[in-house]
Amino acid sequence: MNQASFGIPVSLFASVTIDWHGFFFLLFAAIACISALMVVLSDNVVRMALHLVLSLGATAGLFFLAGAEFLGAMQLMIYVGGTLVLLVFGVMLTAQTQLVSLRTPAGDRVIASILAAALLAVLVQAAFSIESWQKPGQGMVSAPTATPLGMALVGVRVDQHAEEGLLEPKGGYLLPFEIVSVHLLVVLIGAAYLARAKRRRVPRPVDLVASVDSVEPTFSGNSDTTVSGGSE
Amino acid sequence: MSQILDEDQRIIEFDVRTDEMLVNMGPQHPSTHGVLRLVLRTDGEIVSEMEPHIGYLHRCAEKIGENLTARQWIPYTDRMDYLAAMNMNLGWSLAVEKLLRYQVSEKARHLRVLIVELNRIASHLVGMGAYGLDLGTFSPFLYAFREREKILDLFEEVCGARLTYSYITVGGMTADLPPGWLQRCEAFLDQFEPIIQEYHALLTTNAIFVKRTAKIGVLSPEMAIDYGCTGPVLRGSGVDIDLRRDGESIYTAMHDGYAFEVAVMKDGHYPRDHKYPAVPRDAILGDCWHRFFVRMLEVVQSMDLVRQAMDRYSQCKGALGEPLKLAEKLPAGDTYLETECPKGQMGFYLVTDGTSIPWRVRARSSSFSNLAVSPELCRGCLIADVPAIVGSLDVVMGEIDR
Amino acid sequence: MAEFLIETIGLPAWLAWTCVAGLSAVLILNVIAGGALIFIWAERKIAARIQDRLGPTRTGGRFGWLQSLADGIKLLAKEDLMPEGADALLFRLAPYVSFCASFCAFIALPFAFDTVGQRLNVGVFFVVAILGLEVFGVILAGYASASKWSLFGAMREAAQVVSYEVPLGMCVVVPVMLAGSMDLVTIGEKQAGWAMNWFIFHDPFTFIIFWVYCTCALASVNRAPFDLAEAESELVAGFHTEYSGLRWSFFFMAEYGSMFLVSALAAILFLGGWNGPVPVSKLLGLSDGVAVTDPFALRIVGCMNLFLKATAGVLLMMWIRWTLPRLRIDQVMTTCLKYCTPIAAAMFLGVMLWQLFLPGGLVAGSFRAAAGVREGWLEQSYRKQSAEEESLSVKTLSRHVFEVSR
Amino acid sequence: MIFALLGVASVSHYLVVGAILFSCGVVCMAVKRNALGVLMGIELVLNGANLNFVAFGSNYLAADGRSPLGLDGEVVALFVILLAAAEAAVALAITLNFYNNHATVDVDRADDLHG
Repeated sequence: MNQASFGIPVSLFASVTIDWHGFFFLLFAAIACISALMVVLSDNVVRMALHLVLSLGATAGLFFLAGAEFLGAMQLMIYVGGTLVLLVFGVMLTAQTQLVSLRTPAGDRVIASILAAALLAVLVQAAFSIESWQKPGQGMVSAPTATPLGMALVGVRVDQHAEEGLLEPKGGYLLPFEIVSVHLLVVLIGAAYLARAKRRRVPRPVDLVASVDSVEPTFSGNSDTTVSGGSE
Repeated sequence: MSQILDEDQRIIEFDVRTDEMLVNMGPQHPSTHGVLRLVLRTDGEIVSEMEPHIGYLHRCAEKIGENLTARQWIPYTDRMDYLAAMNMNLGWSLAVEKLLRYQVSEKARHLRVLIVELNRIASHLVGMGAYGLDLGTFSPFLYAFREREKILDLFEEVCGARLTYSYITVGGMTADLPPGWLQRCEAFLDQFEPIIQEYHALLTTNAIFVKRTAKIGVLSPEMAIDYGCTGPVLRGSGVDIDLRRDGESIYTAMHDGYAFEVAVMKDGHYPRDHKYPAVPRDAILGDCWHRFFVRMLEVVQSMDLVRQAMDRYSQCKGALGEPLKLAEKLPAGDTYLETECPKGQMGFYLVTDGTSIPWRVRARSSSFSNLAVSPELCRGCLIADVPAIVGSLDVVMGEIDR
Repeated sequence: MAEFLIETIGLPAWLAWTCVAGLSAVLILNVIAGGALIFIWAERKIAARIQDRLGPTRTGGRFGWLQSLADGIKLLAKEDLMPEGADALLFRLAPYVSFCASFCAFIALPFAFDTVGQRLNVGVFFVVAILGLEVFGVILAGYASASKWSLFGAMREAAQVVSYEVPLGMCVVVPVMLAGSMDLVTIGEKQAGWAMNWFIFHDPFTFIIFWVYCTCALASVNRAPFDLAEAESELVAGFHTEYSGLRWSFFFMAEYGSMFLVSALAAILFLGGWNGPVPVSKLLGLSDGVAVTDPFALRIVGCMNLFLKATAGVLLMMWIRWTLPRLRIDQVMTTCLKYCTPIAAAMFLGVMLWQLFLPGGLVAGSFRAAAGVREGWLEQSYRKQSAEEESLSVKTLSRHVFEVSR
Repeated sequence: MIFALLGVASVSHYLVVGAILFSCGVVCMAVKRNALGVLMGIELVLNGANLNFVAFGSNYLAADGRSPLGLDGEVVALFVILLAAAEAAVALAITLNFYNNHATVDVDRADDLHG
């Protein structure tokens, strides 16, 4: 069995080579950009959230493509899983019909899009301004970064800079790591404090009744119903 | 008292300003026991108000009763509490017999106790199984129905029907027991007795079950009496009333010579005439767990009564007696009689004007009063507690709507 | 396989790779779809047996083995209803989101030592992260259905799944710590040999944390007693109240897919993965523990091992479902925050200390102590494994760093 | 052939995607009246920035197979993700608080301090 037996189609396709990295890059980039645009364009909060998730998910895909597997998984877990559920939860709590879509005035939109176009132009210009950035990568499959990342976070650098045998290896990230963890703790407490309840003391009937059980009811047989327990 | 209240008050936190939501639970809802409609006003998961809407199963049974002779109305009583039709038959028959000052034969008396208590077991089995279903476990439901089927088989032998028996009737029974029936009933009881432990294992003592029912829907004794709750609901709150012992003489006379202890918590414990699991620490008197447990105890109690009745019935000499025809006139007057049905005290009231057809017929339904207390119990509970509370009241819509 | 296509058949490389990728995708899809069919049938039979019934008996001849297929055809033919006030796009999208999440997680799940869709360096992390995405479909469904019951279900699901991700993550980290890698394949390979090498038997802490994992996994895939999102006695059917026909069945497939996924993950993380309790292949001389001489047969056996273990996990879930009543939402949260999380944290610390002071696991460690000088098979396999640790493992790295800094 | 287009993924292209995300986020922050929309805009902005860090730090994309940033790119991106999660939690709490007090999430109504 060889190429000839397939006839024309194979010889047609044979001239094509696919750069898979490029293919998936385009795919994820398109999803990310279009979804981001949809976030801007849609008025419904829940749809915005959906598009944001798509955008963030596609960005995670880009991270995977760029060889940052750990970061991609992190993005999926924290952002898409955590933050978005948090957001949707917020949406649910504030889901009144008039709140779900707060329309943006058209004028604002025009001004904002002009500004955004200008910003985008500057950024894109900057992106293509340096020669070496435009060269496609070597496609060198580097060693997985999860372990070096973990090592770096506890203060030991084992990535290439260390390998190069620098006299003074670059410092780790132990201090930033600690700061971030303390920061997260502070945020946890702060968020809990901010969103805390305005406490109202409302007795539940259940509890009212629950308090009664400490008092023995004095019923027996079909005698008259005298009540010695507490009442509301 | 107020100090106790202060300590026991739980703080409900209102994290966010939320809108109240009106939710319709039913009439097409898996856990409303037929066609009950509960309108819940909820704040998130917390139910601030619950209102039962009834009437979806109304069939004008009472009005129909005013156009039929007393015996013709028996099939309509079947359709009230259709899970305990024998008890309904008995209630109406006894009411008419009370009016007529008629006393059934000794043999019929024991047979009535036997049949009615057997039906109480069947009814409580449904109540128990459906309660498991309300709490999200399916298997006990089928275990309960498996045993109920055997009771229904026994009933089918007796009267040909499996749900609407019309077996007990004014003046006696429509037929005597078929030969060999007592042995089969005995065999059923012997086989059923150990199975109750299964139910205790699956539900009564199950940790999750206890968590879901203990301290939920606590009904204080005085509230239970205020709302006219009866039956296991009342006894679950620790009120020691059982019409089989405390009722009118024509009804208590039926149980003369029978030994039974009312299933109610007295001095911190239930009657100790049989093995039963200990009351969990979390449960307090009057909560869903106790209502459920009282039913479980009554199953055992009824089994005991059935055995006693079988003994007495088989020792009875003489005929069962023919039921009354009642084509002739009923004496003018009025009468009211309540009997202890599985769901509670079922009362029948009839006014007669001297013709064979009652002038007024009225049924006092226990489920109706029991359901009436549910808004009180559900205030401030979680949505998941609503089926737990309503299920623990064990209402039958056929009886409420009539 | 792609090489085979390129060299033997003469397909161009991109087409060959596309074919292989498509084939892999179809295979994984079949694991979910076929698995769901089998599990639905199994669930019906098991539920029936537990409840003293027969279950399906006729469809497909005996045992009703075609029942789920018949159900599927029935669902296909059903009217596809959508409530009037529903958000049409989200309503249609939601089941696919759920299903895709469940499906995507299988990408990084190894079925045997080299039978994996895409071997990822951060496999465990990836699977858990994707599993968390499934909740998004549920939330969308609940929101888009324009039904209060659905909304309740979705809110419960959101609260529950987000909370349970915390203890679940902690449980998952323990095998990662023991294996020194987040790669599921590496984690599985570390447990090769006798059953005592499985991480569940590594030390008492891992044994406890396995059960914590089971609880959290049960909760995160919404199975009874944690099936609050679809609590049928309270919320009619929860988030899928308004769904019918094929869309509804997608939720079902996603559910069964995730059930299988968490069970397979449990098998890989704690129960030795594709390694049987007895290293048969090694005893027969087919492999020397890690290197494989007859990959194809071993692959099949490995897959069967894993499928057996995962299926056992799924059956356990079914058993639990048909036995226990449902918890209430506050009790579910209490279970998570008051019990699972602290226990998982404590066990995590325990495993860490154990690793520090008694490395090598309970059995291996005590065996060594008891046997004294005797160099048993266990010892040897343990040594072999540690010798073959990857170059990027922590030990090598730290040694490396040490040398560099010197 | 259309597939010829595909051999493109360089750092610059990642930067362009990042720029688009960033711009969308900026517009989102500026335009949305819904506080949650503003939050989502912030998420987009942070993501655009993150993409840049990852692109610069990726050995895979670097022209000489060795990125100038090394691990730093990824570590910074990691910190950004963590801080974004923290930020989202606080912002959500603020939003909920705002909603408690004003019964709306319209940021234009948050003008209590407006003189």
